[in-house]
Amino acid sequence: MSDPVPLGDLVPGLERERRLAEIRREAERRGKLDVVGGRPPGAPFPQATPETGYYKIPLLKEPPWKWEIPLYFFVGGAAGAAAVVGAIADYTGVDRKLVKHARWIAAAGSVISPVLLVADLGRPARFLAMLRVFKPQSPMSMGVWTLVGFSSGAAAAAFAGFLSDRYGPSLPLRWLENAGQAASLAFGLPFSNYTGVLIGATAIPVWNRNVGDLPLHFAASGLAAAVGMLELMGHGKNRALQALGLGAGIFESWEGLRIEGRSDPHLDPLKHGASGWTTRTGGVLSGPVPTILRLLSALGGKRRSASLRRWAAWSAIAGSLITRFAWIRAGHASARDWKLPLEIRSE
Amino acid sequence: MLKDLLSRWPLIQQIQTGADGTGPEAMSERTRNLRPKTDGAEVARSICPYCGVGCGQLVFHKDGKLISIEGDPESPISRGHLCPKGADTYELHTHPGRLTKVKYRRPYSRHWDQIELEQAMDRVAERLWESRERTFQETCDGETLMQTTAIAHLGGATLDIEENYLIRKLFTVGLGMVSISNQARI
Amino acid sequence: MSVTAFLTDSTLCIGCKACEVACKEWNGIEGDGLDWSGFSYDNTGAVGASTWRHVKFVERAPVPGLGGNAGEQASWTFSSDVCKHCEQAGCLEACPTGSIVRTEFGGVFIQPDVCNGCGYCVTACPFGVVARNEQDGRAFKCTFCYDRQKVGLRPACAKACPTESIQFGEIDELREKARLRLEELHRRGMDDAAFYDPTHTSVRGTHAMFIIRGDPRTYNLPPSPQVPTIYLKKGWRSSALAAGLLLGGTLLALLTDGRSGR
Amino acid sequence: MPGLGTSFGRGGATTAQQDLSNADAILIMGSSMAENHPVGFQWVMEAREKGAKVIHVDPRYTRTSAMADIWLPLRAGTDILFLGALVNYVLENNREFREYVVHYTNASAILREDFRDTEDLDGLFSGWDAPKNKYSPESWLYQGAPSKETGGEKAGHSDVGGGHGKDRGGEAQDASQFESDPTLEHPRCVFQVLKRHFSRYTPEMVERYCGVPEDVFLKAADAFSSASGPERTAAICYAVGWTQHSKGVQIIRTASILQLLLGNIGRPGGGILALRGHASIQGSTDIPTLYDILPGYLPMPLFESDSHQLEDYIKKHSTRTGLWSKFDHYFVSLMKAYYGDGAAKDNDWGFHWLPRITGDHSHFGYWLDMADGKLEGLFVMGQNPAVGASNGRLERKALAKLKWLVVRDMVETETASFWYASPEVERGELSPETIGTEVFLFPAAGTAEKAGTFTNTQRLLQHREKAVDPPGDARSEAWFMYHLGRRIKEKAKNDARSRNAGLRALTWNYSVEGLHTEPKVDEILEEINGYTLPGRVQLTKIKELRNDGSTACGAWIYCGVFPEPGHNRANERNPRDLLGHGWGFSWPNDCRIIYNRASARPDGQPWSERKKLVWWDEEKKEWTGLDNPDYEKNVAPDEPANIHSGTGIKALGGAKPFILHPDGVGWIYVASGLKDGPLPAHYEPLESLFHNPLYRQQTNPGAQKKERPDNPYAESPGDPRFPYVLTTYRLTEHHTAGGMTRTLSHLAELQPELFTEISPELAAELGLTHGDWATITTPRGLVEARVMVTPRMRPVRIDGRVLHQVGLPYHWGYRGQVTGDIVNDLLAISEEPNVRIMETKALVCNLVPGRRARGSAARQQLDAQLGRTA
Repeated sequence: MSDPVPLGDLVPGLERERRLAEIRREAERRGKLDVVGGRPPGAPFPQATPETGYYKIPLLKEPPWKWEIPLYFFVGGAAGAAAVVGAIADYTGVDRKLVKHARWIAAAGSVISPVLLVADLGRPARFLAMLRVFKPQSPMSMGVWTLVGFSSGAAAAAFAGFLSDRYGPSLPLRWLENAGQAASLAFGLPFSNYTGVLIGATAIPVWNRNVGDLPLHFAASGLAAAVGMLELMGHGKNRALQALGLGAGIFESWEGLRIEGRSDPHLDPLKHGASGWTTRTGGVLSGPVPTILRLLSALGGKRRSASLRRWAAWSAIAGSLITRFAWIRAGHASARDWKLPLEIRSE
Repeated sequence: MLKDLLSRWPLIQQIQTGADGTGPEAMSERTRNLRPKTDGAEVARSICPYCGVGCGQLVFHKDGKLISIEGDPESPISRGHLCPKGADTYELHTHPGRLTKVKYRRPYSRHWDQIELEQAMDRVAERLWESRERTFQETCDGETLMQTTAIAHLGGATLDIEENYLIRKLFTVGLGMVSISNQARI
Repeated sequence: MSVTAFLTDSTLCIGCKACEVACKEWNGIEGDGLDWSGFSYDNTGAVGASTWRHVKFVERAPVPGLGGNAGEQASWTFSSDVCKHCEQAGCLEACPTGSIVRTEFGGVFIQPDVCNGCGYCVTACPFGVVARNEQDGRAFKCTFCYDRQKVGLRPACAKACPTESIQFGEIDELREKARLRLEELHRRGMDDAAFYDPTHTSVRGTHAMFIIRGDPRTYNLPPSPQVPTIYLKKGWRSSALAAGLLLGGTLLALLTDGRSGR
Repeated sequence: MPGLGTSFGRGGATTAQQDLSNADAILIMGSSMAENHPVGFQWVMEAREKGAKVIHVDPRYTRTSAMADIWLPLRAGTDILFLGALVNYVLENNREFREYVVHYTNASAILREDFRDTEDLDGLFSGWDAPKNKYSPESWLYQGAPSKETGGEKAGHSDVGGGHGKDRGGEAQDASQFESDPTLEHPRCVFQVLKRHFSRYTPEMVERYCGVPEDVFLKAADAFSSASGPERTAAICYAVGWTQHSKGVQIIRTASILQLLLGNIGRPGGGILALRGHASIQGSTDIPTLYDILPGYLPMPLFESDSHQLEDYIKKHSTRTGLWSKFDHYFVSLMKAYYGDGAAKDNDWGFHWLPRITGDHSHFGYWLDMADGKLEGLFVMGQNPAVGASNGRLERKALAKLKWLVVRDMVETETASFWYASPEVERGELSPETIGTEVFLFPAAGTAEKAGTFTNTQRLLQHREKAVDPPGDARSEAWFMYHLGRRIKEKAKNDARSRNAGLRALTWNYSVEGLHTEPKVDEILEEINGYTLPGRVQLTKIKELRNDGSTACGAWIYCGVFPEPGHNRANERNPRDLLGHGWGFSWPNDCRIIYNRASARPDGQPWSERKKLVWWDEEKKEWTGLDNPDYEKNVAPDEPANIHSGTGIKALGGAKPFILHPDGVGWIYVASGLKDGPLPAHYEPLESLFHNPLYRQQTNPGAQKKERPDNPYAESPGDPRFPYVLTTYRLTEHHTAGGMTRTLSHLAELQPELFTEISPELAAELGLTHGDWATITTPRGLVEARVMVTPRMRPVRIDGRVLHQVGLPYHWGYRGQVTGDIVNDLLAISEEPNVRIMETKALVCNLVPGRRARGSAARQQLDAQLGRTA
């Protein structure tokens, strides 16, 4: 028997043994190696644990929607609110022109909305598939039927109004106009805010955490946009619109404060990162900016007042639009979160 | 006709039955008539071509086309199960990268040519015969040798025993090729 | 027609991925990318539009003398994930076209000829299962091999599974089987063995149940998944309030001050 | 498989996969069964669920370890030390199954006085002929057995020849008159020699040199060895993790010794299961495409020693007792199958037409000749040596020296495209303009597109039906061979030269069918099964073979698979029981567990009710039971053996289960038939970091390194340039060289890239980052791989030193949907002495962060690696 020959330099001492044990403990504990040795530290390796979930791969899938859907949210919100304003204006007999313009916004919305949905789906036939069933438990199904009702009503009212203007009133036209207007009011009310339920009743945490606020928020946002549009269409001096715009702006400001004030980690996408900044931009443009501008306009002179209201209108419209995109972006960020859907506490 | 159309409209059925649109009332014609793709296919009983476990496979085919390959539940070894490789046998046979023509590369050429199968067979027979003519040794120092070591063969462990039998019979016993080997050296 | 389910037992799973391939072969799904993830031996990441079965690999540092079947420590566990086919399914409730239906076997099935690609089901799934195909936009997920079940065949994944880690059968029988299995595993010293079947939440149980070792979050299984329809009530209440406020506010504004703008 | 062949008599798995479910303990070593034989592994799982202990020994923690009860990390290449320690543990603790050992093994045989063990000669057995570099093994024989010196009619050994002939159970040995001691007390009896031989293989040594902690070893040793005795059995599964070593055969031998001592062969839940990596590996050794054997393990005649008379050849290879006493029947019948009417008694049945082998014509043997420009043509069928073979650079460069190359495969493999796509072309070592090789690439049929038969890992012949025609010009190998043969026969027809006499006589009249004129494979299998002449009645069992030319049989061991026309037993599909009787045909004689006479006590009754398999039916006077008896059906257990003077199979009497051995017992000690010793001894791998802790002899003395400039080695032991141990392996998601998996989307996506598995410790030491690249180098080559840092790899502590082991799966190449560097470029061409297999499971390497160089710079990097300047 021969004695094993040691291999000189290659044989480590106890110290190296200890270091290896240290490295292993570190690796097991953190899934990462920061031990400082003669060489640069490295070699973190991903782990699946109750603290990291499954390699930090997000549990949820991101919403698959592109730009069409948030734009649709915006258009639908504005159109629905406009229809309401138009109908009430008609019933209260306030201002024929306001009624007409509001109807036009509603009618434009009733055309653009399905076009956006078809663009999102890819083919017109795919839109028709939505009419196969009626599902109260699906906000999207409810929304589609609302859209159908709203679009028919708003389009009929606008069309009948257009014909009476052109060829003179007649009973059937009158009847069509009234029915259309009634429908656009009835459907316009939910249509302006159902998209809040739509995204609220999903598995995306940032959305479902706000399901109680979202319809109100979206309704206010839609109203603000509708008011802004009407103001820009020549109703810049209408004080009712000013009041409605002010109301929406105040609500939006309050909504913004509410979000900022809560420390729920589920709301992080609304506060941090790109989606957070988008949300804040939309919030500022929807809430404080138009509110302050409107208040200032009430104080200032005539010309200055008109200009301030125009700015307020633009701000509200832009805020409303950005807000919808912000919520969708926040939904993406929330779905990418590997922690909260798994009920892992943020550090 | 209209009635027929309407009766197929799930919404009408919903109204008639009070269903919520998540059950049979919402099923399409295709769904109602759904059948597995192997329905009506012929079955050949086969064995997995990958490892040595020897799992049974059922090869479903219709009109000369493969439909699906899955495990044979009657196999006492595999009991219908397959591993990922065995489960992918259908793709093995049908993937677009499969060769279907003879590729031929002339000496010093930079590219493949395509030649006809019969022509390729003739040429291979020719090369084999010529090389054997050149290198065959009947005897060495007066002793029987009957071999050529200059032509070799490699492969066999994924071939059938009948094919291996022919390889050994023609190459070694007929032509005297002794350099014959495959993966199964142990 | 019996109500069926999967019981996927990770203490029997050898991580071979036969289920993934058998599923793709049967359903004619293309491969979905050739990226090396570095997440143990898992290179497909999660179930999605083109991966309906997916095997997860959970590594821990092994100790000499203890194999993975030792009760003391789970060291490398594998678990084949799939659509949960919830008893109360978010996607099914959300689908506006009636494309998603519940079959006579209790599974949740997306009818590809009906699906219009609205994508709402994607956001409605609390397990992140449903996904939209990038090419044609339609949503896809495990079909529970509805076509096979219709003629009495087992789903392709369960059939292929070499070690019968994926079991398929009548749901109540499987629940009972799982209970006995869990007792057996605990008896063997696997105190961390657990049964995942969220009956206690609004999902009300699933048709794809799992036996795992350790915390479900390790396997990306949410401890208490909720079907999003639970938010409807609150949402519609808010919607009604919003409508009321809109109506009332508009009425008030126009009645009091509508004319003065002119 | 001479390891199993010499120990038990047949070179095949002794049991069926399903039978693993009967085991009480299963040792999986040299295999990651769950990864590479997942469907077979269900039977291990079934046993485990029934309470069997599953023990996995592997340098890496694999998917198999994850299913095992006990995992033992091992330094790659120390398997014999580990198994030897298990043998020692059994002997030290009297755990052997004494009655089995006394009656069914050669433990009692007494060795010659001049035998010297490795303990005496520091790592060599007596008879080492240093100048010739091989053993002269006369002294290994039993005391009293005839030998050259004693003027025995037949010497115990031939000097040359390959190893696969030994699959048939050792060389023909005259078993007459050897001495034995049934008390096992004689100091020179095998049992006592074995005790001394393994006495230094202790748990302490295992801890110190295998890296397995002593308590862990003892836990496994107790679990395994307690599954022994009348009521319990244990099985062993292995694969190429044992065979691909410079001492692979002896590793399997050690396992065989262990199983014989524990009485686990021929019994339900026992046995040794060799897990084969290809669909018909077993089939391609039974019906060999190997240079040194003919079908049924009949040895190829050797130049000079077998050049003369058929009589001498037959005498040399047959035995007086046991199944090999009928060697002439098997051989003459084979000649009749080959040459038909051309084979007659007066031309020695065509014996003189058969080629003689003159040396090492194995893959590596002829490939090195190819590299030296000595070959003209090569056929490659369904294999991909450009990726799958050791030292790929040498392999591929050798292809460029051929005049012509024929490749048959379902896809364009790396082997077919070496001339324009290989790394050598990238590195500028080769270019198409300078390669004169004419390449034919034929499209091959898939398994669903042709009928045929595979022999699986458990010796089971299973027939496949044809489903559809192959696409385009794709054809089966049967078609190719048949039509090539037709053309060749045509050329020979009018060529009267004596060299073509055999070719002219060769029977080649198979009928054809179908669109593509495919030969009828059933006719080929009928010929393999055998028939009478001239009546052509199918044979039904081996006993019907004759030596007078009245039977033809293509492979005697397969006789019975096609007992009558239209009745292909390989295509039977009605399994009746766990062992699968009624499904396929298991050679020999449809026995599912071979040597199953050992499942009964010497008196013919089962050892226990729980472990019964085959027993003697006193009323019917025949062997009966749950399997077909692997024994003479009507020889009663009390029939006395007459080994010393009897002849034929009857001479073994009624209680000698290993009927291929002339003495009818299992061989703990292999007196003849192995080139590297009668007992296994631990040697270090050819490339190792350590000195052999047991003997001065460092490596297996018989192993051939084939060292040459294009096949260089690291200095051994302890080359400072290569401080880590490298081990290569397969993944579940791919198949060998990848031609059948990297081309498929569903599999390529599951393991898309080559990676190397290393421990967190090694990563920290080298500054390697998970997911980054590393370059692994050996003296032969360098490959780059993604780094997978995993706690499943752990350093072992060897002799006070921390040893890192590096894992590399080897499936990637330069074609297919996913590509990567070729790991086999790192390996050396080396040859184990018995079967000439290469060492792939234990070598040394270095690892550096970062990717390898590209283009001609890669060549410089490679040359620098080889210690040369570019």
